[in-house]
Amino acid sequence: MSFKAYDRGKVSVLELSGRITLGSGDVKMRELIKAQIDAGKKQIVVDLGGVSFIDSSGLGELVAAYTTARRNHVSIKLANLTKKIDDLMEITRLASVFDTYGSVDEAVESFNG
Amino acid sequence: MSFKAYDRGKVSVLELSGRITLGSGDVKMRELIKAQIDAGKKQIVVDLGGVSFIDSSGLGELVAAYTTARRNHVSIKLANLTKKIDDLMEITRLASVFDTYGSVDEAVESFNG
Amino acid sequence: MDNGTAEDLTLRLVVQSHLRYTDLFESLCRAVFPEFGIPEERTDWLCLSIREAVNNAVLHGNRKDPAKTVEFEMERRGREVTIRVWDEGGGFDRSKLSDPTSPENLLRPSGRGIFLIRQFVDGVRFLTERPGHFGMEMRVRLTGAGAAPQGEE
Amino acid sequence: MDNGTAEDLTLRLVVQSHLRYTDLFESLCRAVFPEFGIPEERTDWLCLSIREAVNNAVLHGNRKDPAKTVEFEMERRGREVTIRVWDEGGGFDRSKLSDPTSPENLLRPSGRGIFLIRQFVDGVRFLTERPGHFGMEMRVRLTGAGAAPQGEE
Ligand SMILES: Nc1ncnc2c1ncn2[C@@H]1O[C@H](COP(=O)(O)OP(=O)(O)O)[C@@H](O)[C@H]1O
Ligand SMILES: Nc1ncnc2c1ncn2[C@@H]1O[C@H](COP(=O)(O)OP(=O)(O)O)[C@@H](O)[C@H]1O
Repeated sequence: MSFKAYDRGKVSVLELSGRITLGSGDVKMRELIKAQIDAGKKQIVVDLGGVSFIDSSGLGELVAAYTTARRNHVSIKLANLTKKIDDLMEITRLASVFDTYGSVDEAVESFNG
Repeated sequence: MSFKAYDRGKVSVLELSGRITLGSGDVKMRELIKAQIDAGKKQIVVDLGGVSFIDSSGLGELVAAYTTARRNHVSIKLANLTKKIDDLMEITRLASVFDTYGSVDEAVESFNG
Repeated sequence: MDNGTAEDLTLRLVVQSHLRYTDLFESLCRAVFPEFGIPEERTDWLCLSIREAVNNAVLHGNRKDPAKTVEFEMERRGREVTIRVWDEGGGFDRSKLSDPTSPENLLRPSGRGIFLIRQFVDGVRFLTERPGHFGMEMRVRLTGAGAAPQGEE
Repeated sequence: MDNGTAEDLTLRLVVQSHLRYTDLFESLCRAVFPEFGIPEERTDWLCLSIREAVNNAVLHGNRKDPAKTVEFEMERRGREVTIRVWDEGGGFDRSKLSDPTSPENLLRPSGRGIFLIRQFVDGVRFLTERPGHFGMEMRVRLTGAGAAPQGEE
């Protein structure tokens, strides 16, 4: 997994790519999100457009990041889910937990609106 | 294995590509060469530039084509051997049987010269 | 030849208990799935299922003890592919498996592996009859065009 | 992947006797060779060797009888990879193997398979101790990157 982090106004965007699987990307993703929270960010968009594969650990770390964020009054939104990852979110009903958007722009705007 | 056959003056060129292995390309190659011989061609260049892989059956069919050709007073030359196929010709000492050329042009010229 | 014939095929891979081999299982499956008749549209999901099963074998079954092994078997018999992942642990109580989609579990960071596997294969069984081993069996029914291997002789 | 750690690995594939599976053996090998520590520059040559061994097992060993099987085993133990191809035939008399590079054989269309295998692996043995089976064993020594011997004995 590789990543790029940048700000869009007050919103932090974390752009992830590659595979997010047990032992390779899952913990790193959680740490990246945690670092944003620790830095005082309150609005985070995780751009999953470049993520080609995610397993149950990757989903689990996403959930863990979500609950950590919520405890810290930080809001996380997901953007750019591929068809496969979108299917996984539906199957696991995590679609009901996360706000997801078709693009980073839409996710960022949802915070501003 | 796929092929293209064309004439360069009196010389028939058989351009082979893909893999020439047992059951897939080896017999076809021999038949293609045989068809040229049956058509009365006396000078044949086999262009191996696009051949990525050849096994002992492929080499064997090349030898069989060579002996058939010789019996029919037809001359076969090879052109464009990749490094790997050139290595195989050396290892099996078939390099001493076949005239090989770096390009189709050189092979064709060798007939004309 | 025999393009419609569902021939027997058996594949087995044994590795020591390390998560680093999970990628190997996936590459292996991607390489051989076409010959086993697995249709392309199921490949990613079955790879995910196999990763989950192998990770469970390494983590829960063998508790990462590298002296223990993970065995992977894939068999094609007729129109069915059976995949088994064996570890050297004591198995677990199936009745304790909880539904990760129920509201009280939705925010738990784990417990989605076997649930996902069940979504993507046509049958799951846990195998306890082999002494010293625990196995998870996943069955895949081959239907339609994917059932016929492609190739020529 | 850390190929410096010489972990045990065992891979086995059993198929019925058809030449159509030769490609499967090659794909399988290409998928797993990196994890077995096989250096890239040896991959094509070892794939060729394995194709030759498998073709011999199907053609000469099992005489294409699809009721018989070809078994492929690849093991890594320490710094050595051992590949075995088993068929259900009676084997053959090694003393009858002739040198395909000698002038009297140079124009023979066959007889180059085992010769080529010997060029590309670090050791060949024929296995006759298993009842009902004949095996060809190919040993590959894993050496430092770039130090792999090639094309000579
Ligand atoms: N091979 C196994 N050996 C022992 N226990 C297992 C095995 N596979 C699964 N389990 C048990 O089943 C539980 C649920 O597994 P799973 O659905 O994959 O989720 P997770 O691995 O995230 O906990 C595990 O936490 C473990 O207790
Ligand atoms: N697995 C096998 N079982 C029986 N005989 C074999 C086997 N492998 C090779 N042979 C014998 O050894 C001979 C030489 O094999 P090889 O060098 O591969 O050349 P080719 O297959 O072209 O004849 C074969 O013709 C066959 O008689």
